[in-house]
Amino acid sequence: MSEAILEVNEVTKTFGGLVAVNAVTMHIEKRRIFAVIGPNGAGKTTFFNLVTGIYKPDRGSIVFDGVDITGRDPAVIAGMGMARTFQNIRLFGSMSALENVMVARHVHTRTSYADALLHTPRYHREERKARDRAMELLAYMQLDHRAQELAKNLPYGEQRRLEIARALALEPKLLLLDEPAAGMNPQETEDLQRRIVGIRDDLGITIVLIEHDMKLVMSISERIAVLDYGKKILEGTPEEVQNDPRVIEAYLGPGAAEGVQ
Amino acid sequence: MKKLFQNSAFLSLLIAASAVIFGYWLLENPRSTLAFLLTLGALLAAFMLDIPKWLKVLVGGAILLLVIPWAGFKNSFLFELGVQTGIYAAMALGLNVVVGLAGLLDLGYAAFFAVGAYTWAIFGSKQANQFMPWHIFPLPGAYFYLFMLVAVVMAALTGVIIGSPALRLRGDYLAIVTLGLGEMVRVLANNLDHPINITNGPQGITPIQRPPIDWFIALFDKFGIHMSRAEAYPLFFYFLVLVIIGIVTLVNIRLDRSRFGRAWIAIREDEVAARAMGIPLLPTKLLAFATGASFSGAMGALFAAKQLYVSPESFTLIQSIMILVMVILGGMGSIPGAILGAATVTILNVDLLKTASDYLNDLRNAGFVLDLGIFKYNFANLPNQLEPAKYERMVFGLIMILMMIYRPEGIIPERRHVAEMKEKE
Amino acid sequence: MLEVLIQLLPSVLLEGLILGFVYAMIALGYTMVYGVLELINFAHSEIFMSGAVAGAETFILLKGAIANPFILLALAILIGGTVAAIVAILVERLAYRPLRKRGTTNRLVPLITAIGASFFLQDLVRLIEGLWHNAFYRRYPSFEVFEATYTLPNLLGSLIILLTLWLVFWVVAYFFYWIYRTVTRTQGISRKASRGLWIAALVLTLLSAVIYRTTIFGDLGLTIQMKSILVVVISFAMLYGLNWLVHRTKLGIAIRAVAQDAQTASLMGIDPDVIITYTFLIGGFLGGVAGVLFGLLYTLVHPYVGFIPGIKAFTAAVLGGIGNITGAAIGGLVLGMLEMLGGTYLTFLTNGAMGTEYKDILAFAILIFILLFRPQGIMGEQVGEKV
Amino acid sequence: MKKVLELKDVHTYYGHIHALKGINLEVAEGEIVTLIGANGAGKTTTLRTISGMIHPRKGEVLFEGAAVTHLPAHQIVKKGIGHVPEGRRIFPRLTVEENLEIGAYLQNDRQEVERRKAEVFEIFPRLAERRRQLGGTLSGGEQQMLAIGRALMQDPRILLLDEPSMGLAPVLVDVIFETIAELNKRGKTILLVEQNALKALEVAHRGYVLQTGEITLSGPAKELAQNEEVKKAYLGG
Amino acid sequence: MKKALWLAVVALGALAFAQGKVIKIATVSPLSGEQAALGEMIKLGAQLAIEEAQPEFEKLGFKLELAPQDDQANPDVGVAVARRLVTDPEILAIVGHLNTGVAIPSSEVYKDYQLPMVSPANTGPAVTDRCYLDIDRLVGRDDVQGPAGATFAVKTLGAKRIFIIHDKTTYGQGIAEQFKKRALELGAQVVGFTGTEEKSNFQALILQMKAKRPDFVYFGGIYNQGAVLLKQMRERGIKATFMGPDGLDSSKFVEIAGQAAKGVYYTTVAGPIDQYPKAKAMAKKFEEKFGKAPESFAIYGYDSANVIIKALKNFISYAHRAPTRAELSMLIRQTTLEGVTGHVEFDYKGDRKQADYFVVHLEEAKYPGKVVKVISFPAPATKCKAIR
Repeated sequence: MSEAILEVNEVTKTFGGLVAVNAVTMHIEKRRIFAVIGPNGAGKTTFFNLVTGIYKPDRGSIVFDGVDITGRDPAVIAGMGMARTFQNIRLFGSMSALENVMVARHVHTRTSYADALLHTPRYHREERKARDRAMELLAYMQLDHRAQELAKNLPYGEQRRLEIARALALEPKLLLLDEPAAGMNPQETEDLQRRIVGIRDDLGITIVLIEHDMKLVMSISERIAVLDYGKKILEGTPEEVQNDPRVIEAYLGPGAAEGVQ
Repeated sequence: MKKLFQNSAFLSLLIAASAVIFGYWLLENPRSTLAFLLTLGALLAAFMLDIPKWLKVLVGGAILLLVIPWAGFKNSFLFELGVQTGIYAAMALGLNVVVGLAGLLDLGYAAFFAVGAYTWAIFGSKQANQFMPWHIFPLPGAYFYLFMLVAVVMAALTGVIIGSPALRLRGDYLAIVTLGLGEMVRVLANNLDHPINITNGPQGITPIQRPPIDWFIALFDKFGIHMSRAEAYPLFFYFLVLVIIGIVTLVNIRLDRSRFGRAWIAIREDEVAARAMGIPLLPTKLLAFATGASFSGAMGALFAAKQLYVSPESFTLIQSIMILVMVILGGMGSIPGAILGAATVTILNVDLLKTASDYLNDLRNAGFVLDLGIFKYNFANLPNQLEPAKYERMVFGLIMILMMIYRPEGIIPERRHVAEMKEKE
Repeated sequence: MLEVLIQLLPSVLLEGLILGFVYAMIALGYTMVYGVLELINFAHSEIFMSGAVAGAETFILLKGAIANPFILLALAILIGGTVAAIVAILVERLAYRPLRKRGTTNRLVPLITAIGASFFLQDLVRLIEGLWHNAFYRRYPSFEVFEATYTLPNLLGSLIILLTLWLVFWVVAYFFYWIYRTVTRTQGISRKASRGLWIAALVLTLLSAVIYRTTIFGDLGLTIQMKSILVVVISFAMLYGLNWLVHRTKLGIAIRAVAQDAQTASLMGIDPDVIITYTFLIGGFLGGVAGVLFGLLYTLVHPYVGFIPGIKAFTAAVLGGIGNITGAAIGGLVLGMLEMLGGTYLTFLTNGAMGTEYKDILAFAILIFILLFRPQGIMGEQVGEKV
Repeated sequence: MKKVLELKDVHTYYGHIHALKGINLEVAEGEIVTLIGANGAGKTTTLRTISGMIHPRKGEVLFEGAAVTHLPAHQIVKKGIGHVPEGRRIFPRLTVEENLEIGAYLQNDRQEVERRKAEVFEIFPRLAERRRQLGGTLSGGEQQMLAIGRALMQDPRILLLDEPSMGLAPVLVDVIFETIAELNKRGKTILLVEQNALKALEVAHRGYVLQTGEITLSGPAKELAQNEEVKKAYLGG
Repeated sequence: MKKALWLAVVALGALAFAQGKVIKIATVSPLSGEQAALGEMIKLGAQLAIEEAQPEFEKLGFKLELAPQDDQANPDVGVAVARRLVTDPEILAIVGHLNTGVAIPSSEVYKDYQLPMVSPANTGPAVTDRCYLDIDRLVGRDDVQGPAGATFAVKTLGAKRIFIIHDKTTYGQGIAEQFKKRALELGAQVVGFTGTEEKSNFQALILQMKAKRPDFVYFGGIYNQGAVLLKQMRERGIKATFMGPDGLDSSKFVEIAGQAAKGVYYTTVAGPIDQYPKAKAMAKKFEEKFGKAPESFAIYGYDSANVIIKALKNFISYAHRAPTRAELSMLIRQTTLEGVTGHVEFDYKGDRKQADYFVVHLEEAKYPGKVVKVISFPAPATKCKAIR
């Protein structure tokens, strides 16, 4: 068993009496594709928001790459190498695709304020570096022909891809994908599937994804955690999960396990 | 016909011709508001339309550096218009960073203007002797340039001080808190005459030193143009403002195209996503706030030197709103928009509304009688209350409402904002 | 000096209370609109102003025709409130609704429109008043009945002083206890300790009552004018009426429903636009009435009269927890009293270095302080950020 | 049987997302029809399209034969479509009783309102016990009862229920489904959207299976419950 | 819409036709906003003078016109107006401003263009202490008015505990400080000195007064604030004598304060009409023309305009051309006039050589009050404060 990149220990978050995430523990190993599944309202997105620092956990701790990041600012956590996409795409709609990706180069660009004002050689160097890297990533996601287009004018599937390109620009060690296949047609989903595996293989990035498309989840993830009512009810390989009566029950309802089988 | 207007050569010719004709007309009739506006129109057209760059520079240079100064000798009010426009344009560009780029609604922007103005006013007059030893004040006028930098720093500092609490708040709360803090700065300026007299309170500070311009006069002497000091100062300030606008515009463009500009826009669009991309919220917002403030501070120092008199009454809410109107009118986030907005509002406020009032008065003086048979009206009875110059608030208010309803992206929209404003869920 | 402070206390609090009622009524307009639209209606200060000016016009026009000042006042309130309500509805229709229909996501857009509307209204009223009377100021006439002054019993003043002292001592004692707890790192507060604090404060109060007996039980000169009484009674009635309307009528429930979840409310067959219009109507009416009462109290009104009370009332609304109707009323009262305390005592406390001129700043300071440390206000509830 | 509700080739978009790709469905009087499918398949969007919270770009929604496609939500309610939205969406700072009364907003006859309230209290005695409590303080199951009760106060011709079992403990889920059956017995026509497919198919007469914005299967509930495709729709099998 | 446009064109055409050799005198005073009542009087006074002189100028071949401007009592607006005025070659002189705070920065502009300004109302010492050749004033100075008021208050009225309030403007604070200085010299006790921008609710100040128990209250500021303060003081039972400077010298003061105005004293540099025997005829004409009685600043506006008109007439009848601004400036400084406010003559700084100061008592709540004391005082010979 290799070293864990993300250790979530007994994390709990409540919203006004409602326990959204209940004492969840998860250890995610490096270079894995890890999926978090569960029915609607199970607390999956809240879990992501806790990990990325948008919510502060009520209890528990989160360790990222050996550093305790519990309660840290999201920007700091992102700077440490954790990138994410959002369930309902959150691109900077009025910026071009290229600029969207360049925004995420912020922490990797070493231009100072004075450099930017005086256009020092460093400014030009860093700016070129950022641009080149951004173009590379766009090309990687097959979006380079769209570089100058406004993000909001891109078709849906490309927006999803752009969001991933933007996340990759952070040079993350860990990439969190929140329902990346939502709203995609089967071809697009298949394409996405290949890309996700590619990102892991080419760039060596650990990937955690929330997804409802079971076909996608089952075919690419190496481990799957199942959340229900904010609790982790199970973790295992796709086969284990697929055949576990608790999962079928969580999805299809009590008693479903016998009915369908 | 339409095709003709898309033809670059034809357009170039048209603009060059109109610049020459209107420019000449202005030189012949320096007091004609219409000639002035048409000349500016030619300038604007040269900028906006698709013509070769060298022609743009030529037309712009000719109008700004030759025609207006020349006409200004015959009617120095043009300089006043130019300088005021310039001061406001620089401030609008500063506010543009805050409101347009970073999306932070600042209603207390005049506070930074005040900080800048007082920075030079206090040390460029005898005022500083009131609370400092040595009795070396006023400092010689040459220190003005140094103090413009000091004013930049002071205003930026004030921006950080005001911003650190205020910028933690959500958008609409930020607006009202900056309004309050802006008002606080004014009240402080008005009350810091006791227990220690720093600002001289409501009495204001006068006279204030101006930068020395003997070299400037000498320079023109060489070309055979002789000016008195009183004539030379408006021209000097006009050129100074042009230079500053140039610098400020350059700074604006450079920031816009740096990682800071991108970070500001990202924050404006989606704070959560921006943070998830590693952009720290408060420092980035503070940077925008301080940058905007520093522009205003520099112009404050210039204002003090130009006006010779500084009092708290110049830094009220209406000033802040006026600058906001300029940014909105031109187009939030748009650099040429901010300059155009500043020019439009300043000319409207300083000249057009007053010219309209004067016409009204002329009508009254002429005792013109309108006779439509049933309806008879003697213009001598025209009420004073109708003078448009009195209703600047109404004009600004109307501009704000109508722009937001019909063209929220402004006259010269910034590419990015069109997308955002026209969004429909 | 302490004696002076103590002696003035009942008068200061009473004046603060009267002012607070006016603030409370204006604050309701802000809070109701915010509750429903999440918009700071900057133009509300001008809605207040139009009510004040319309009230003045009513008084001036009808003074000759109607002798009874109370009927006159009732008419002024009715007309002032109605005019303000109409202005409020027009602002909503002409400035805010087009934006809502277009559905922009940019939060600055409606805010800028609101500021524009506010400026526009100021000069519109100025233009109308200028053409009509060639006047800037409108004066509320004085009537002997309204000006009549009543002396309140000294005992009431003494009681106010004692209660305030008790409260102040309790706050101080609690503060020290809180420091003690922080230092010793103990959690929670026991019932016993809590009772102990109250008793300690009471003992201190009684002690000071003995020391300053001549001041506390002396002549406090606590007076109130008929018009102040009227202001308190009318605003209280209005606030109570609003409370009834919002909690006991179908319209009130619908308003609250739209405020909580407009989309679901429309699933109940409620047209949100109609409810928003009603909200502006009610808030505008109250603002207008507040304007008339303001004019009655302070005599002069003019087109720019709304700005400062508007900002203060907004502060009051935030203080009470914006969106919360009871909170707005409480916030208004608290702010009124704080302002009077600050305005009166600052001079004494700083020995003249800072005085009444800082009282407006005080309101802003309170606003910023609350927004930073308790953005939900006194009565508000913490609302989680939607991500 | 009379058709109460009919959707003809309905296409709905969220911005660029083509959420419903030509939905055809119908509900007859007295029926319980269920709409099942995985998350993000478009179930909720279908209900929102019917009740006018979002308008379709193409296609028609017919209620009792008349088009209601482009009416605003509050007018569609007037026609007799009651919608219990996803996540219950009760008004948290209104009391239980106020929540119910707001449900009967369109009914001006005080006595009629009282009569309906009594009926709701009869169906959900728990609500009667908590009538003075704020909606936000209720438990999940009680909130669901309140949401249904609130819609019943409209006395709708058809009731749209969106995931009534979501986030409820198993015991409560049973209660809710019993209630649905009970309501149907009392003559209510119901369109039920559920993730809990088997439970839903148990009470329903007919069902539709929705997958990425399209109806892939339909038929009598009993048959659907036996269908392997249904399982596939959920678990990607 | 189109019709209106045509009408406008016709109207403007008519204007152009009517113009001959035009000389304009501009008035600059607040015509809108809070202090419009005082500003309006200045404008109407000057208007009357100009209309009276028009036939004479026509004989000389000139058309004399009034160009009324509004400075909104705001220094920024004032300066902007000034910059416009200096560039209109037809404008040869200014009558204005009302507020010292506006006059100081604006006159810097006039000075640069040698455009003569005659002030009918500015009492701040700094206006003339700069010794500009082009700036003259008809009224007295605050460093006389304030002390004169203090002397009257302490010596005649026996004020002992004085509470001083000012409005935080150049003018109000300036005169309040002059008053305070003299009052202290004369041995009175100043129990409070405070400024406020508040315009409606003075309760905080009034409660302070209650604590300090003054027997005399001095308010340095303008009537709109002073009257409300006074009314609220009386409502809260403060009976101390109330006094203020010429900012209270308006019928509006009495109108706003109502019965509370009874017993108030104010000092003024522009005496009531009945002080000037010559003003009777002018007052009658004024009332006929404008439908209201002239107030103090109207006759000063009238005289200010007349000084300019006299200088103009003298020059034109001698030189048969219109003077340049610089010539007119010099001439005005040397002109003497037996105006309705008495003998007008300027000293080296531009101050009136012998200015009158009046103490007025409102025995009834009626404007104008009764003059209880007239002090004729030469302008103090302060040293010129050169600007550069």
